[in-house]
This record gives sequence, C-alpha cells and structure tokens, in this order.
Amino acid sequence: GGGSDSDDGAGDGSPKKGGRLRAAFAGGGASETLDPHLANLFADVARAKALFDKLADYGADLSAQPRLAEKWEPNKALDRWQVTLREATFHDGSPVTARDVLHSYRRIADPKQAFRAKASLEPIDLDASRATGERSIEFVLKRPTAEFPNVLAAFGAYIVPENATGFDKEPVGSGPFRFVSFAPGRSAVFRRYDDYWEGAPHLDEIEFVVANEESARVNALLGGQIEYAHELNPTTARAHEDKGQIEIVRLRGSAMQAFCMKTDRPPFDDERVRQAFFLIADRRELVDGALSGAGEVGNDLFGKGYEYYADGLPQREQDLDKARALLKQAGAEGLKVTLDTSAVAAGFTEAASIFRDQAKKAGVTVEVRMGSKDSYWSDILDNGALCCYRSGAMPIEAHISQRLLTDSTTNATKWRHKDFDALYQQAQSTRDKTERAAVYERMQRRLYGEGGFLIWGFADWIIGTARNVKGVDTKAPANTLDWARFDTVWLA
Amino acid sequence: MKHEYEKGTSGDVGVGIGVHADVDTGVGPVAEIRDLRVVVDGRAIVDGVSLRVLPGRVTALIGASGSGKTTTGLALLGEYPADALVTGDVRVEAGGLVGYVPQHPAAALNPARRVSALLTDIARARVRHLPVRQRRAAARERVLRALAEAQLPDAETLSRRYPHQLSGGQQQRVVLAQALLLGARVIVADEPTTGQDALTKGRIVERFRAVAARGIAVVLLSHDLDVVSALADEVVVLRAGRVVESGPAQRVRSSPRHEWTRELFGGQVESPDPDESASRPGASARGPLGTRTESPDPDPDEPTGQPGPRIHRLPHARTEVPDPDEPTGRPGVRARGPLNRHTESRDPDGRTARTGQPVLRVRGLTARHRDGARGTAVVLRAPALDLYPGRSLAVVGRSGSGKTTLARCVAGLHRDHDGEILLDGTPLPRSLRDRSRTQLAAVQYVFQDAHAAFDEHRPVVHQVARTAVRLRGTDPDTATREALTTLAGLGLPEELAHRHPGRLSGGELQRAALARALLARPRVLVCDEITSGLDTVTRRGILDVLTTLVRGRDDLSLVLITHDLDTAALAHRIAVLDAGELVEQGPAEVVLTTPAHPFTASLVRTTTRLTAGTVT
Amino acid sequence: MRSPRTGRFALGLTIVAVPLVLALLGPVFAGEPGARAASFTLGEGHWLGTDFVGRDVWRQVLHGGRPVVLTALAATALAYLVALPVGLLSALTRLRWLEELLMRPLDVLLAVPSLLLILLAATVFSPGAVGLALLVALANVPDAARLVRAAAAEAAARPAVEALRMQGETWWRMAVGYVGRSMLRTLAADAGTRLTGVLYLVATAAFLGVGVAPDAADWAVMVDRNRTGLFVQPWAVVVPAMLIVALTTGTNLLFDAALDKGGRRGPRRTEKEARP
Amino acid sequence: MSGLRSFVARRLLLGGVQTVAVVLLVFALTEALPGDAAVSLAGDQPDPARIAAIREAMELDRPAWERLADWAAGLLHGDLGTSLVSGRPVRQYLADGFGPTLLLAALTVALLVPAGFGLGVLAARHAGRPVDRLISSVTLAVYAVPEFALGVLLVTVFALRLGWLPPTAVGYGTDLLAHPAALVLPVLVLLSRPVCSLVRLVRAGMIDALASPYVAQARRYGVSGARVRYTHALPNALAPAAQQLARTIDWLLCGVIVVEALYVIPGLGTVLLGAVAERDVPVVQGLAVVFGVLTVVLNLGADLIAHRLAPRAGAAA
Ligand SMILES: Nc1ncnc2c1ncn2[C@@H]1O[C@H](COP(=O)(O)OP(=O)(O)OP(=O)(O)O)[C@@H](O)[C@H]1O
Ligand SMILES: Nc1ncnc2c1ncn2[C@@H]1O[C@H](COP(=O)(O)OP(=O)(O)OP(=O)(O)O)[C@@H](O)[C@H]1O
Ligand SMILES: [Mg+2]
Ligand SMILES: [Mg+2]
Repeated sequence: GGGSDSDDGAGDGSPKKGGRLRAAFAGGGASETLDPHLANLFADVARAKALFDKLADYGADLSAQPRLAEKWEPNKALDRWQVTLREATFHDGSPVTARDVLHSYRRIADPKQAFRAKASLEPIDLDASRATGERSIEFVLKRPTAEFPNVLAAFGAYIVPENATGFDKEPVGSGPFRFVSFAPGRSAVFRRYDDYWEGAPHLDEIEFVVANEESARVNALLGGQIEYAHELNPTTARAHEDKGQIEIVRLRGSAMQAFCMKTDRPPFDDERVRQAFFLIADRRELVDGALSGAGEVGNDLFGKGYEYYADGLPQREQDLDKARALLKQAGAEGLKVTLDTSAVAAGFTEAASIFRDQAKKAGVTVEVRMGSKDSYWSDILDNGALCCYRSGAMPIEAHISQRLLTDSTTNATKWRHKDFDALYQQAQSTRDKTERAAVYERMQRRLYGEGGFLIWGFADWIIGTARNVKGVDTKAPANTLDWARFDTVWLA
Repeated sequence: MKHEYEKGTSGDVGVGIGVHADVDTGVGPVAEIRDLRVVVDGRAIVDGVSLRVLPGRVTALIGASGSGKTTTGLALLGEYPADALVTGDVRVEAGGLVGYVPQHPAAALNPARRVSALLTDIARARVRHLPVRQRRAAARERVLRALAEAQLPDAETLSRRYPHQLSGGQQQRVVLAQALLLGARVIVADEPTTGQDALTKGRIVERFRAVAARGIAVVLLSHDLDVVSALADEVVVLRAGRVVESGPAQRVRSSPRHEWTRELFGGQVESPDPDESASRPGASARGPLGTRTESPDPDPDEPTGQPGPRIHRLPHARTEVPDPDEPTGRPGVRARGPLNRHTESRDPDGRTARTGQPVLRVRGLTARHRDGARGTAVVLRAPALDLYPGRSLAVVGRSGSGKTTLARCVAGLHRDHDGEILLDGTPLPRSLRDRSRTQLAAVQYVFQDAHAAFDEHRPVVHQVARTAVRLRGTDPDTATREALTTLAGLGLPEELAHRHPGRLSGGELQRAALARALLARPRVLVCDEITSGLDTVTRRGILDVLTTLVRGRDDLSLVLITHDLDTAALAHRIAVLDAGELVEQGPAEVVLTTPAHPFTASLVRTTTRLTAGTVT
Repeated sequence: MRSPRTGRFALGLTIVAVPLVLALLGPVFAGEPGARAASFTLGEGHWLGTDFVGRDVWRQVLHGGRPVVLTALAATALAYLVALPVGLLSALTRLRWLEELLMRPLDVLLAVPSLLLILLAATVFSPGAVGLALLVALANVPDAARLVRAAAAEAAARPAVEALRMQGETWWRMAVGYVGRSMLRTLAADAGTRLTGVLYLVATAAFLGVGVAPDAADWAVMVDRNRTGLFVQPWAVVVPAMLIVALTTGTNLLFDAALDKGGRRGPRRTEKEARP
Repeated sequence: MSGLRSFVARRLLLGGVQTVAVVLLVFALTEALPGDAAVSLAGDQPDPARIAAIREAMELDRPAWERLADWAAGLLHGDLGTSLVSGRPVRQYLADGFGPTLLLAALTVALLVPAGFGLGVLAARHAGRPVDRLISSVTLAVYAVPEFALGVLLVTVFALRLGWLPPTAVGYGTDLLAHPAALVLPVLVLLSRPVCSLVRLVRAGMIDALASPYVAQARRYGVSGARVRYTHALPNALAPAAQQLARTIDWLLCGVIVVEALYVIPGLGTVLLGAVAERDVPVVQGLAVVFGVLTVVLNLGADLIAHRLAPRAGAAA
C-alpha cells in the first residue's frame, strides 16, 4: 500500500491538522479543465488525483497498488479479472459502485472521444465486462494479461460518478479533496473531504496555482507565496539545496532520457551502427552537462529501479575505439546523421549538442536540428533517424507494449520483431511472477544488445517545498501514486 | 559680459560716436552697447559699435546688407553667432525683457502651434496680476488687441491658423504682435516692414510711433529709408561692421557727413546734382527692366490689342474702396529716386521688339487654401494674365492679397487650383513634381523666405550650383564656378558663398536664393519680394543685374512680386491684386499715374503719404 | 569646447573597443575546446566557470563576439535599408495611394505577434544565419519605417524641400541628403536601441531554432541560454551581457559625439548671458 | 476639420481591411505551423489513431477555408467562436486575459509617459553635460539588459532580500487591483525598455527643437522654461516618440510574454502563448482580431498626433 508508506518515509513527527497549502505547477493555460479523463499535464494529473481516484495506482517501483479496488483476482487464463471495490463514497455522499466504474471506463473508451487512457484500456472488452454486484466487477479481456492491474492504474483512468457532467463547474469525485473553485489557467481550490476512504487529509485546503515559468515558481516559493513548487531546474536545486530556505526533494528516476534510433532505416538499420552509438555516448558527461548532474546514468534500458528491471547487465561505458571499429565494419565511416531535438523538454537541446561533440570524436558528424516543440512528439514518431527522447515513469511492461511491439502505437524506434512480440505475449500469459521476470529479462537483454533506445540517463524530478511542509514523499517517481499527493502532507 | 544696467556708469560712450544722450537729458538709457566687437572665424563682423537706447526714442540702425545690423541688434538680446569671440559691454536695464522682431519671422514661429497659442503664451505673463478666473479672458483680449495693433485684421480667423498658413507679411506682423504684447522697455525690430505693402507699412510706422510715445525704446534695424525717415529719432549708420556716422535722424538725413551715408540716402536726399545719381550702380537701370528703346510696340502684353485706356478691367474687379479710412490725398506717383526719374524719361510707349506668343499664360486661375475648420477658402482669382518674352510684370498688392499664392501656382508649388498655366501654349503640370527638367528650368521661383528655402546643413555655393547640375546638366566643377561667378555678380564674395546658410545675413541669403534660380537660365523668373531685405544700394545693384539679364537674354521674362511701388515701376506691366482678386493690370506708368481701380489709387497714394510723413 | 568632445570620443572608443577587440581577435586566442565539466560550475581551470552544457565560459566568450557583431549589425543595417526608403518615400510622396500601399501592409505585419512570425519562419523555412538576419530585419522593418516616416513628414514639408524640387534635385538627395540629414539624431537614437533589440531577437530566434545553433557561441545566445544558472554561476550571463552593454553603449557614445560635432548653428545663448 | 475627418474615415475603413488581413495572415500562419490542435493535445503520446480521432472530434478534418468561413460567419454575429481544446467560448478567454493586461498596460503607460518625456527633456536640456551623459548611458545600458535578467534581479533584491514586495502575483488571479504591491515589479520591468527608447527619441528630437529659432524666440519673450520645453519644443520633437509610444502600448496590450510568465500574471500574452502552443486556432484568431483592431487604432492615433504636430506636412505640393 502506497499511502501508509509515505508517512513513515517522511519521518517528520506527527502530522498536524489544518492549514492551506498552495502548490504551483506549470499549467495548461486557459484551456485547462478538471475533467480527469482529459488530464494531460502534470498539473492536470495533480488536480485530478486530489479530486478523483483510480482503481489502482503505481507504487514507487511502478508496480500496481490497489486503490479503489480492494482486490483483484484473475482466472486461470488471465483473461477474466474479478475486481472488488472498497467502500468509498463520492463527495456528494453516494457510494462508489461497479456501475460508476464501468461508466467511467466506457466514457474513456468512447470511440467518438479521444481520451488519453483509451489506449491503455484497450485490452478490456467493455461490452462483455459487467457488474457482478454493487461493488464487484468482472472484467473480460481480449487476451490474457498478466499485468492487468497496470491497466487499472493507467494514466487518466479515473473513476467518475455515473451521472457526472460539467466537470468544470462542480466536479464530484471520490478523492481526498472536494471542489471549491476553479479558474482555468490560474488556480483551483479544493477542501478536505472528511469522509475519504483512506482517512481525511491533514490539510484543510489545497490550492493549485499555475506558474509556467520555473523562476516564478522558485521566487514564489522563496517569497512565501506558495508552499510547494513542482518541477524545478537542477541549477535552482543546487542553488538552494541545504541553504535552509527551502527544502529540495529529488524524485529519482522520474524521467528516462534517451536518443532514439529508428531501427528500420539507414544508418540505424544496421545493428553495428546502433551498437557504435551506444559506445559513443559518455553518459556521465551527458548527465552532468544536460541534467546539470541531477540524475543517474542509464544503461540503455528503461525503468532503472522499477519492477522487472534487468539490473544484472554491465554498465555501458564510452569506448570510442570500439565504436569506430564497429562503424568501420558497418561501412559507415564518416557517417553523417541529423539529430532532431527541440525545447520540448528540459535538457534536450543540451543533450543534443553534447552528443554531437562526443560523436565528433568517433568521426561521426551529427547535425542538430531544432524542431517545433508543440508538435515534436508526433514529428519524430515517423520522421528522421535519430532524435532526443524522454519518457515519464511507467511500468516496464507498459513501456514495451506502447513502444516496442509491432503494433505499438508510439513505436518511435520502429522496433518490430515477431519473436520479441511473442516474448511479450508469453510474459502476459505467465502467471508466475519469477517466470515472468525471466521473460522480461530476456527481452531487455535483447534491447540492451541491439535496441533502438540509447538510454543515457534518468533525470531526477525536483520539487521545492517550504520548510514547514512535511510528509512529502521523496522516493516516488513522477506519475506514481505518492508523487504530488497532498492528502498525506501537512503543514508543521 | 554684464547684462545689467547700473545707474551712473553711463557717460562716455565709445569713441565719440555713441548715441547722443544730450538730446533727451535726464533720462538714462534703458540699454547700452559699448565698443562691441564680434569676431567670427577671424573676421570682425561687428567692430567697435556703441549704442545707447533711450526710452521713448527710436534708434535706427541702417547700413548695407551684411553690415552687421542684425548682429548688433541680437547683441542687445545677449545673443551672438555660434563660436563668436565677443568683447565689449552690453547692458540692459535690470529685469527688462527685450522685444524682438526677427528678420526671418517664419523661423521664429513654432510650426506646430497655432498663432493664438503663440501669442497667448506671452500674454499670459502679462495678466498674472489678475485673479485666476479673469486671466484667460484678459489674455485673449490682449492678444486680439495686439493683433489689431500689428495691423492684422480678421484676427479671429488668423489666430486659429498655423504659421505656415499665413502669408509672409502676415507672419511678420504676428511676430510684431508678439513684441507689442510683451510690454518690454526695449523692442529690437529687425526689418519689421519687409514684405508689407505701403498701406500696412504706414500703419506699422504709426504703431511704432505710438509705442515710442509710451516711453518704450525702439531699436529699428532697417534698410527701408522711408520707414527710417518716418520714425527714427537717432540714426546709426553701419558699414562693414563699423559705425560710420550717427546722430539725430534729421541731421543725418539732411546733411550726411559720411560719403557712405550719402550714398545710402541716395534716393531720399534731394541730390543737388541729378547726374550724380546716374553714376550710382542702380542708376543704369533705364526704364522698365530690359526695355529695348528701339522697340515702338505700344503694348504687346495686351493680346486683344484693343485701343483706349490700357487698364485691364477684370470681371471680378472690386469697385469699393478697400480702405475707406484712407484720406484721399494727392494722386499720382511720386517721382523720386534715380529709378523713377528714369522711368519718367523713358520711351512713353515702352514697346519691345518682340510681339510673338506670350511665354506664360494664366487662364481662369482660382487657387484655394485649406483653411481651418471651414474647409477650403478661395484666396486667388486670376482670370487672365500673360507674360511675353523679354518683358517684366510686377505683381503688387497688399500683404495677404495672394501674390505669393499666384507665384506658387505658377511655380507648381501650389496644386490646389483650377484653371491653366500655359508655357508656350502647353499647359504646365499642376505640380512641379510632374514637370520635366526643361519645364522646371523654364519657370524658376525665388522664395519669399530665403532662410527657410535653404538646407542649413550644406554650404550655400553647393546648393546654388546644384541647379546648373540638375537642370542644365552642367558638370559639378563648371557649375560651382558658374555659381561663384553669379554670386559674386550679386555681391556675394567667394568667402561668403562657402558658408552655411545660417551664417549669412538676411540680404545675403536673398541674393544667394536669386543666384540659385538664375543658374537654371530660366525663361520665366518669379521673384517673390527678393529685394525686401536689401538696402537701397544693394537693391539697386540687384535690380540692375536683373535688368541686364532681361536685356541680355531675349527670352527671359520676369515676374516681380513686390510691395514696393518703386520697384514695381521698373516693370513693363503691373498687375494689382486685392484680396485675391486681380483688380487691375496694365503698363506700369499707366497704372501708377492713372490708376483706374480705387484700390490701386489708394496704394499709390499711401506710398506718397508715407514719404510725406517723414517730415513730421 | 574641444576637449570634452574628444574626451567623449575616447570614452566611447574605449568602451566599444573591449567587445570589438574580443569579437575580432577572440577566436584567435580561444584555442582548442577542453573537456566538458558539469554545467554551471566554477573553478577547475575555468576562470569564468562553465555554461549550461559544461563548456568553458571564457572560451565561449572569445568565440561569441563575431556572430553577434555580424548578425546584429547586418540585421539592423538591413532593416534600415528597407525602412528608410519606405518611410521616406511615403513621407515625400503626395500620392495618397502610394503612401497607403507602402505603410498599411506594414501595419498588418505589426499586428501579427512576432512570436508567431518567428515560430513560423523557424519551422517552415529553417533559415541559416543569412536567413536569420533577413528575418530579424523583416521583423524590424514596419516599426522602423513608421518611425522614419513620422520623423520625416515634418522635414519633408519644409520650403527647403520645395526649393530642392524646384532645382530638379534627385529623389535621393532630397530624401537622404536633406530629409534624412534632418532626422539624423532621431535615427541615431533609434538605431542604438534597435541594435540591442535585434541582438536579443537573434538570441530568441536561436532558441526557437532559427539561424544559429541553440548552443552557439554567441553572446546574446549565451545570455539567453545560461539564464537558468544565474544564481549558481552568474558569469555565464553577466560577462556576455556586459559585453553587449559595452558594445551598444559605446557605439552610441560615439554616435552622440559625432553628432554633436556636426553641431548646432545659429545664435546660441551662452550661460553667462542668460537672463534672470 | 473636414480633411481630418475624411482622413480618419479612410483610415478606419482601411483599418477594417487591415484587420481582415491580420486575421487571414494569422490563420495562415497558424495553419502553416507544423501540427495542429490534435497533435498538440496528444503530446508525448502521438498515437496516430488517437490523433485522427481527436482531429475528427474537433472537426479539424474539414478543409481550412471551411473552418475559417464558419468562424467568420460567426464573427458577423459577434460570436468569436469556441476554443477547440476546452470548448469554452473564445470571448471568455479574451475577457479573462484582457483585464490584467489592460491594468498592467495602463499603469505602465501612466508612468512611462511622464518618465520618458521628463527624462528625455531633462537630458536634452543639459545636452552634452554630465546629467545628459548619465541619462543617455544609463538608458542604453538598461536597454541592453535583457528583460528576464532585470526581472530576476528586481525580484531578488526587492522581494527576496528586502522583502518589500511580493515576488510574483501567483494566486491573485485576475483581481490584481486588490494586490497593488504585486504590480510594482512587473510594471518596473515593463517600463525599463520602453522608457529607454522613449527617452532617447525625445532627447534626440528635443535637442534639435531646443536649438531652433522659435524656441529662442519664446525664451526671449520670457515664456517660462518649463513651458518652453513642454509646449514649444516638445511638440516638434514628439512625432517619432509618439510612434514609439504607440508601438509600446501595442506591445503592452498584445502580450508581454516574459513579464507575464515571470510574475505569473494571466494576461493576453499567456493566453496567446498557450493558444499557439495548443494550435487552438479559434482562440488565436480571436486574439488576432483584438490585436488587429488595437494596432489599427493605435497606429491611427500615432499618425493623428504626428499630423497634428506637423500641420504643414499635409500641405506639401
Ligand atoms: N553666424 C554667423 N557666422 C559668421 N558670420 C556671420 C554670421 N551671421 C552673420 N554673419 C556675417 O556677418 C555680417 C553681418 O551680418 P548681419 O546679419 O548682422 O547683417 P545685416 O546688417 O543684418 O544684413 P541684412 O540687411 O542683409 O540682414 C554678414 O556679412 C554675415 O555674412
Ligand atoms: N497654407 C495656407 N492655408 C490657409 N491660408 C493660407 C495659406 N497660405 C496663405 N494663406 C492665406 O492666403 C492669403 C494669400 O496669401 P499669400 O501668401 O499669397 O499672400 P501674399 O500676397 O504673398 O502676402 P505677403 O505680401 O504678405 O507675402 C493670405 O490671406 C493668407 O493668410
Ligand atoms: Mg539682418
Ligand atoms: Mg507673399
């Protein structure tokens, strides 16, 4: 259970009740909405998780933890799951029922809509699934899915009441806080929900304010205008860490940083070129330069520290001679490639220029091309050969299913291998966890050897809080249950 | 330099050529200049000038153009040319403001402010003693009074205008009104009557007399000896920056001690020997400019050739007497001064050899100005006007009657008009922008305000030479040489020609402007008051040059815009404008001796009266 | 009179010399790039510390002058090259339609957020350094043209211009020689600020991917990109910013001194004679 | 003045055309930008099927001109359309953003005009002397300091070190008037650069105007020094400064992105930035209408001032 973890993790004495906490996030501007299914940005998610609940959520190692779902039980074939809800009520007092869950999922999966969680819920056959009681549901799946709880914890799969409309006026959820006011792009005020199933939050009120500029968030925090600032720069963290003015919280392993090579086209359709590139990268230099040291080096595998992570593989180091040799073998001496980047995420342009200089030493000419940050992700999906890439925390299974299978929707490395797909299916049909882990290990070994992701680091997610803010979890990567979670926070 | 007058320090003034304080015993001078020397670039433009300005008296500074009048006058204001080395003493009575009527009124009027605002600013200081609520009305009243005193009728309309919407003479009078408003103990008036017609001039003279009668000291810098004679109590004669003679006006005029004074007063003083005047520069102008004595043609200007009186009566001619106040006095034109004397003796027919086509014809001209709130106002109507080659036409009329507007229409500077202006029978484009180079060269215009028409950042000679380069395709070197020759011919030595316009005196600039137009070798030369800023001697010189030109070049014809009937008398024909109407035109002597229109008559009369007023 | 002016010349020269000499000779002395260090750190042989990607700031400073001076000067010059004729033409023409034709489309450009313009250029044209100069110049043209027009309108209506027309003077002499000369001081004042504005526009554009690389050694780009480290490693921002300040301030001091030399004419009241 | 009235009428008419041109241009620009609202909404999950679905839901699959025509038809009925992303009316976006923007702009201009003209005149008055040197160099130096650096500096000193002022306006929403202290720093930063350019332009014009004969004449006549400077000389130095002022107001009203971001002020700049990033075409177009009209009106105002200050200009042959 995530909730109880964070309390002892904080170790800040006994919680105090009351007070209002103001938390600043980078926001979505005037188009923001409280519809949890539309949640897209961190600010949306933070607000959504204050008002709403999911059936499950991710723990610090990205394994699914039960939330509104009290327990889940698969059948033998792993394609039917019996989920029992815990006793919880919405803010209007009505109980959370199986019908609400099915309504929420159907709303998300509505073919006429394009909610973000739709793809995650794809394994569920919603027509066949049904409520088997007031608080129990039988989910019928399209195929065996050993990691079905991950689906329940999916980004944006919030449970809303069956009769919910007008989310911006009076949203009703079952989360720890209830709605008070909302001004899109500016602020949202929520009050403690005393009947919260996990126990009422310590805070009386929480206000989410929007401040897009990082320095504004820092200044507001330093000036006592807010108590919690989300997403700070590493340099800011360095400037204020241990200075006594504010607390810096680093959420390790929150964002995977990578270069993404398209394995279906030259020059990266030759695995020796990919391997050469793996060896070109000086990961330490990249982390120090692009992330200002706020992160750890990667080993070309997603999910360091997560469940199923293959940490037995040797750490890759820069080896320019070997890289040159590999390139020579591949007939790619004097290689020229274009590296797409954009200001879409912190560290991208920096990483690109650092890598350009590193590649130069191996005789590879990298030309850095800046792209529009608004359409970057869809631009790089099919175009170019090499690009900067980043991913937030998600289970390794989800990473594979979304990005590395033949029919994955966002397969940016164009990694399409029938045998790899088969391995994934095998894992999903494997009931035993250790056996499953072994399959995952095999898949990761393959990726380590010749995959398209050159994963050079994992960035910390940096949060600043006022000194009197206690109970902020320091281990949960962004996007997991205990990140941006305010019901366990109190003001000392 | 001390600028305060200390009682008791008066006494010995300069080297015995100072103001004669004994004339007005008991009253100390309100301002005084002692041994002033202004040196610019090693040249003393004023040298050892001393001057006492006594209350209630008019002190006139006279002298040729460039003799240092303006420089001396400005010294009373504490202003000197940039980079000048100044020695000597200038004292002005403590706290006293000095009224100043500058020589170039246009430059002194803020282009972005209405006339009323310009005057009210000064009036405001004069009504400080009143309660706040009455100030506005009182100031307004003073402004209107000052405008009336400065002979600006229709003050309401004019005060709503911007300076550029006034005629040259009107601008001059606005500046005068400013000086009158100020209530200063001393007024320095630099050529206050240039650009004024005789009628207005007469009234301005009266105004100054009244001002002096109030105990205000007036320093008059003028080349206009009529005005000087009529007004001055004291006269100081300057020559090349030095005082050559000074004394009571009466004395200086009747028995000039210095040869130069005598020459200046050449026109004024009844010369004992009439031949002497013939030897003077201007005297060579025989009769109308460029008249060929051998030509017996009666009047080629009259296209219809109709017999009878040559007065060209125009359909719109006004019949009422424009100025009922004008006492009907002695009719006829004065016969004085060398030019006029020769006019009398010239061939009565004044005919020329040429008959041919008129070089310039004006047909049905109606010019408008955009005027404040009331949209456009017609300021000029000239149904027909012809100019023949080798002939000259003088346009006379009161200030603001539309003379400049007519000239600007001809020159293509005023587009807002109906009717046609034909050069050799082909209509000239309305705007000079559409005129070809030949057309531009053919019709040249010398601006009324020479100061404003020069680029202050380039030496005069360059600007003059450009005409030849652009309009005649001369190469720059030749053009510069030509420019220098022309300028020298007009009395501007090379040293002056290389200066920037801001460093020339008013009269010098006027001559430079004339030179600039002449370099185009124009066929029609329109001169707008080009002699207004010149002393008699220089004026004669200039008119002489023009005469020679017209005579020397068959195809040059001249339009002389002037308020000076003496000058007008030199032309073959005269056109009279009154309030925008062309009321009369005909051969010069006819118009001047037997004016047909009452307005012309009154003009002629006033000129005479002003001269007569000298005696008082 | 003479000595304060020469003094100002000297001061202007000294101020402007530092960035200019750095810009001209900097690359010669820069030497080979060393190994990268962690970003925004001080010490370890980096006497101005390291920048946002861990490069030596001093080396970047040495390299960063030339592009600044070149692009910014070129862009400013280019902007005036278009704005001057357009502004002057519309001030000097009597053709209403021509004036409207010249000025109104520029007004349209003014109303379009420049951000949008640059974004578009960044993505559609992906221009290089020359393109960037063109683009930045373009962004400055409407503004400059309006200013030129406003300053020229009054001078263009003076009798002196009529006299020039009377002389059949060429358009250029009239427009540049007289009208342009009359507003020289205004132009110089505007050029001073415009040059600075252009510098930072170049930097912004660089960040958006137009023209120079986002990590280029370019003072303006350095100022922009190193801002996150302002509190940890201020030199990476302060030094290039100071150089830019020196460049613009020095240039303007020189301008001012030169203009005063052209001097004022006509009667000038000196202090002593000032009336009470 | 009838001439003036027809001038204004013509310009307003042209202004209508200009605004249409602005809207068309902005529409074209936004359309030309890579990606659309669907792509931007999809973010880092650019699942092609999902993008297609969003596109369909937003009716982005219809041809551009059709959408523009629909929007224009709505505009004729005073309807600015609805946001693609949130479905809220564009009018609300504009109304919300305009308040803070207008407030900031008004305050800034209220300080800018006296400061800019005052300092400019002061410098011109002492041209060549230490006061002038000081003003001239400081304005240039300040102008060369990037906005963000100045902003950060002011916050650090006045808000964080001295604690006199709040560092940002975060959480104050649109009701900024209730927190005047929060406006001080943003206004100062907004002021910094316009003041510099204005001072320089005013100074330049004033030096020439103060040396003119008409100013000498006014002085001779005992018109008080201040009056000479402000009512005689200044009008003749004003035309370029008025242009600059119009540009500044335009800039202030049409989005001061850096300052809004730095001080968390939810003005039009933020709205614009968000709308462009989200490719929320109707919102961008709504803003384009506002900006177009504002620019037209401001430019007209500046031209009228110039016209008034150089009355002779209209009369050229
Ligand atoms: N700023 C100046 N710098 C140098 N020389 C000057 C300057 N102003 C005038 N001069 C010269 O000084 C002489 C006297 O000039 P001033 O203006 O006093 O003459 P003036 O008697 O008023 O002549 P006018 O009747 O033509 O106006 C002239 O030769 C003129 O060229
Ligand atoms: N731009 C203008 N706008 C309005 N009215 C004007 C304008 N210019 C001149 N006027 C008026 O037109 C009339 C004729 O002016 P014009 O300059 O032709 O007179 P003028 O005969 O040359 O007088 P002066 O002898 O004083 O120079 C005057 O009443 C004058 O006030
Ligand atoms: Mg003079
Ligand atoms: Mg006239």
